[in-house]
Amino acid sequence: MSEVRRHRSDTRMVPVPSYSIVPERDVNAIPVLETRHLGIEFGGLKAVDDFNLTIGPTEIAGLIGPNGAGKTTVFNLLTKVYEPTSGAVLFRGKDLHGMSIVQASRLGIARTFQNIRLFDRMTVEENVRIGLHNQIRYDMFSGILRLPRYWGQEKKQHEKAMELLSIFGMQDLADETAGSLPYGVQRRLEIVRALATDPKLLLLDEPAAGMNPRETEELMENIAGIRDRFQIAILLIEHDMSLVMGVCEGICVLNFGRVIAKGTADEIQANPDVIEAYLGKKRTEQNGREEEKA
Amino acid sequence: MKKIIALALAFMMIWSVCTAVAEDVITLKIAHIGPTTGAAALYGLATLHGAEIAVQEINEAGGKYRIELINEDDEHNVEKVINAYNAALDAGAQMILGTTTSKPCEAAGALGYTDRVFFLTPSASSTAVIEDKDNVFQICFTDPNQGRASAQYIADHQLGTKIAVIYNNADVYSTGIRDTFVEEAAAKNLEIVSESTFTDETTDFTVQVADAQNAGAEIVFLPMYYTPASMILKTAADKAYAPIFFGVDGMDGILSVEGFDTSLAEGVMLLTPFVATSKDEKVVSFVNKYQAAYNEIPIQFAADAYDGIYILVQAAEKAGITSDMSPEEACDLLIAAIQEITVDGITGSMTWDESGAVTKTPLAATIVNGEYVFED
Amino acid sequence: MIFLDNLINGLSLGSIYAIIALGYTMVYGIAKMLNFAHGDVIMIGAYVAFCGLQYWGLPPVLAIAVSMIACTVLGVTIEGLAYRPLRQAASLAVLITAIGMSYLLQNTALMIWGANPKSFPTTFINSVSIRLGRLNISIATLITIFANIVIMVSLTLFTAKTKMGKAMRCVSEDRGAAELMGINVNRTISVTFAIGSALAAIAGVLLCSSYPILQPTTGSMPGIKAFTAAVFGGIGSIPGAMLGGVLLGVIEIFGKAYISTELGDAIVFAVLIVVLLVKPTGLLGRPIREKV
Amino acid sequence: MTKTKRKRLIYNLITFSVVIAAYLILQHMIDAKTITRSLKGQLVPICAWIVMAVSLNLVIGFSGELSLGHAGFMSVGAYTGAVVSGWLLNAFQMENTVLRLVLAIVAGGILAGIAGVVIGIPVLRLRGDYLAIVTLAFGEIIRNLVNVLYIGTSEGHLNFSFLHKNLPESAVILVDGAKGAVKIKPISTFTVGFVLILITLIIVLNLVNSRAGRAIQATRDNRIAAESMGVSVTKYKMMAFVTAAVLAGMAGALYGLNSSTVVPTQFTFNQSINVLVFVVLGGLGNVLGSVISAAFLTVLPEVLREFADYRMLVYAIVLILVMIFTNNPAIRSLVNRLISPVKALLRGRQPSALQGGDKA
Repeated sequence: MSEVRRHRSDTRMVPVPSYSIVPERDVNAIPVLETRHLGIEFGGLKAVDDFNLTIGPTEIAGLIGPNGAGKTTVFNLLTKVYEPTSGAVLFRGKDLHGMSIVQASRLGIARTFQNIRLFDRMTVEENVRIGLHNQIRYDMFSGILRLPRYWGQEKKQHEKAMELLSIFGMQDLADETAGSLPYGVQRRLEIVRALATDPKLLLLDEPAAGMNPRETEELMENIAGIRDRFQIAILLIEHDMSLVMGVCEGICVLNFGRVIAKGTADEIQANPDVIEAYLGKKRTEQNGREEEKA
Repeated sequence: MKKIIALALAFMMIWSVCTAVAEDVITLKIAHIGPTTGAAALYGLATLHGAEIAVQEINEAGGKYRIELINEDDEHNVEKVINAYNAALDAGAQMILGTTTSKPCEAAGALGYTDRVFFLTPSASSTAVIEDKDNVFQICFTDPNQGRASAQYIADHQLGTKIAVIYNNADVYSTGIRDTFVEEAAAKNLEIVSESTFTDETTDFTVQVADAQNAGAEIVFLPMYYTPASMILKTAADKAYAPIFFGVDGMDGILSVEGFDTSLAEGVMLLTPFVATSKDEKVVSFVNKYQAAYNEIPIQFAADAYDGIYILVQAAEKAGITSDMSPEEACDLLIAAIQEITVDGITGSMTWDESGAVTKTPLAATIVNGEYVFED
Repeated sequence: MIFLDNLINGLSLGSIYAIIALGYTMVYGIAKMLNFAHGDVIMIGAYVAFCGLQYWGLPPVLAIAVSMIACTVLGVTIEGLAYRPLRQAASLAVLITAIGMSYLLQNTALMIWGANPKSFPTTFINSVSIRLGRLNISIATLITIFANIVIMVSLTLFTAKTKMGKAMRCVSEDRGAAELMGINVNRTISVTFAIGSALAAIAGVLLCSSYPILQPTTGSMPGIKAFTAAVFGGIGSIPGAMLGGVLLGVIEIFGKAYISTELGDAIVFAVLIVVLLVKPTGLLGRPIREKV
Repeated sequence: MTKTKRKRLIYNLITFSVVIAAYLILQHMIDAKTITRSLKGQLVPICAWIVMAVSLNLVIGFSGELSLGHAGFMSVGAYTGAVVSGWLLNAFQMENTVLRLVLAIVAGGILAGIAGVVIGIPVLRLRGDYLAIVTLAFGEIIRNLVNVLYIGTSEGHLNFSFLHKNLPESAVILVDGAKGAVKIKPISTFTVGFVLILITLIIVLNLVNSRAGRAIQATRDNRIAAESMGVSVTKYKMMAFVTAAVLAGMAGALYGLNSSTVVPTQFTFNQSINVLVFVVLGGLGNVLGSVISAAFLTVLPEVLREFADYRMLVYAIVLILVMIFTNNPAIRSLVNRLISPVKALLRGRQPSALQGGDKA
């Protein structure tokens, strides 16, 4: 613990690249996530480089940048889909080095995916129950032999799943097959499923993609609501600027795998580097694609 | 062609049934069981065709007996053979001519032992086929006998002392002959300088042949069927390796393989009770009929099954089997009868003891100019 | 000397596996399916060549050409009738269809040519063998190895240089995108099958020239081995199929020669497993990274 | 009770009723002696193949991995069963056939399970077609090894030798290399086979409708998402693989002890393919479908006996046509519209036949 504190005070003393975007009210809390000089190379190409970010326990942060800037790669680094080639990820003070996706999830990192990854052939409720996999447990033999523990835990799982679904008004869809749901509902289900894992940090990858303005607005409220209700930190990738600017307390801008700006919505909007990154399309479009592919 | 024969058979069956009442003709229901499809179809079809020729002869001759031949396919599979056996009995079979191959015969014979059903197998040669079962009799030599006889022949005729053995270690027939051959060879002071194996799926024999060649073997013993043997001969020819190749009865047929370069088999020796090129009158007649019907030269399996039908008829006569006897009733009578008869067939003169093994004399043949030449 | 002898035998066997594996790998690379019937196309090819040589008295070159044409027609027909309707279906459905096709070809061959094995006439290439000291190399072996190299080089050139070859690479990379780019996917896949099947005819002739017994089941085991070889080298990769095939042949021969003839096949498969554990997509296969 | 739960309960009830009803009818036919010998002889193999198909469905349909070596586990079970039964009889004079059979089946399951663990560890690190080819390779390796295995029993001990037959003179030979397991006393019965099917159904159906089973299906639908939810993919793929291996081993023991002999060539790659065909035709993830298709396709060739040589040809053509008709989108949507009410009732919520091949 004390070591972590030291880290944090260190970073706060170092200027720009590792500048924290934790808002004032979280200053004295232990950050839920801290990355230090995080980077990954794919065949010599630096997809993400010297990425430093600190997120407070109940902060809503945004990660934006042009297509192919490496945003999803950052998510993959945080959730251990990729092992970084440099730097470190500290989650609640714990170094994630060498951990698997599963271990990261068990520590409390949950995510949604840019290209929706539901369990298509399972029902909505079952999708949520998978989220509850490590929360409400019983072993294989209790399941096969239908021991009392099976019935008790199944009931708990069902109740918990329905509770979560009803928060998002999806309780009536519990028996539908996930793959047959409309796009927007699928996105919502992914969030419910992620929340079921009882995370401390929720990573949302383009949650508003494919949604209409009304749905987006609803989503914005939901995101704030989630933070308030579950008291967790949220980091989201989004292209919809109204959403990002509306809900995020801190924003980090990524281009070519490097952080080019950090700050509040107003600061970011005024930053000339950010404007150039978004308008100077020539560079970003071509090189960016390559990176994302790798 | 097959259809015509089937029709002819069907016609004769009807005819025989019709005349049965009038002339007190006895109809024997014999089931042939063997692999008529699948990888071993070659053997099953041979036994089936051989049996069909004999049935045709007997039914045409119009003697006291008529034969109704039931055919069931066992796919050379230990599970399917049980189905085939049961289907045969469901179809009313009184006795079984089969099964063609050893492992299925072992399984079906054991079931027949409990059910009391008489089995006469044309070509299943492993000892396990007749062991602990009084109801199964063989027409061909048992594998151990062949192995022993081969080693004795090699020693008696002083063909050489350095011997290589190549055998199919996934095949009962091949391993069965090999085991006693090696045993007997040791007793006769023959030296086994190289031993190598292959399986049913093997296509490449270069290693096995090279091993024999490098060990300086003068004789290569090939206890196997003619298919792999022909590939070994080819491989040896490629390597300019020309020892004496010594085969067993399964080797018969090698000369009639379509497209086979018979010069490769020049000098090959084998012990066999039947050769299709024999000048024996009965053999010539059988081969001609077979060729006319199936456009093929019969292999030993066909000859065995042909004899098998005659053996069954002769035994049935001795035992006094009637048309309406159940397989259970016929079984013990046939067991007793077959031990008392001597049958002169195209595969030699045969007698049986209670073990179920046949006694007959193998002939040693050498292939010269693409034909068998017999000693003495 | 024994070592050299084994090496040459291994190369010869491996070359045959390689040519069969090329057929597997091309079809897999482009149509993304395991064509289990490929081994049986080889068998049909060998039978047709056999008929050409034995019944119709054709000269060897013509017999091979007839066999190639027959196999090409067969391959394209199989693809059109059985596989094309399943283009959008799950790969398992296609796999089962291919297995059904394999049964169908084997049983059709059984109907046409009977169960009795045929001995492939080999005199036309077999009469001579080259002797180097104690080493004997048959012409069949040399032709096989040579043919393998020629086929591999021309296929590589074909896919790299020609328009159709490029179309094939496009389809293999991304079928949907290729379609959008105006490439006729169905035609490309048909051509792939045509080439694969023509290769199968050559493989059949070579296989039966070295191992002259021809039965309806002749193609199965070499087919499975070649499939293994294709995976071994990295399925979808042409040089991979070549490398996999040759290595597999050499390993098989060496395993039998120096370890045990009883366990020859087990050794081959064990090596395959070890290789895949170290390199999960085969020797020359491209690593798959799932995009998240 | 939720809709899904009710649907599944009905599905399970139908599955069990079909099996129990079939048993009662057949048992009645046996008692009344109206059953043909041919059908009676097939009962035990049918039970074994049903268990094989259902267990393979667990791997392919629920965990989404294509295994081409399932017959390998069956052979492990068959050999173990034969050896254990022979050993118990020779060394302990255990005459009670049912007890011997049950012990043999349990032993077959355990050994096949161990083989499943040993094979699963390397295999499940691979994906898709690579995984398939390695299971095929393992199946062939098992067959190769069994081919050179010799086991005998003397003075109450089991004697083993490998590659070369080297057993004591006095030993009663149980496994004799290429000759297979020999002199087995056939002790399998239809009733034990039926009980084994019930056990299999209970295990598989209860498993897939539990926490572990949902995890298994999650790894099938989306591996990365499952991991991100904290589901250990390897653990659950392994669970499905080993459970299937155990069941296959038990089926093998039942199958092996139904005949007086068992040979390695019975458990080739082709046999694995056969079981795969049962599973695919029955529907991936459809347990009842596996039961019916295994039973039907085992009996079918026997019914077609009259067609003799054309049998396999017909089988091949039917197989191809069925695959095309059930999987061509155009034909399928037409058929679906016609029979959807019936299908909905039969399937319960289980996914339709072949949608699930994306991982295969």
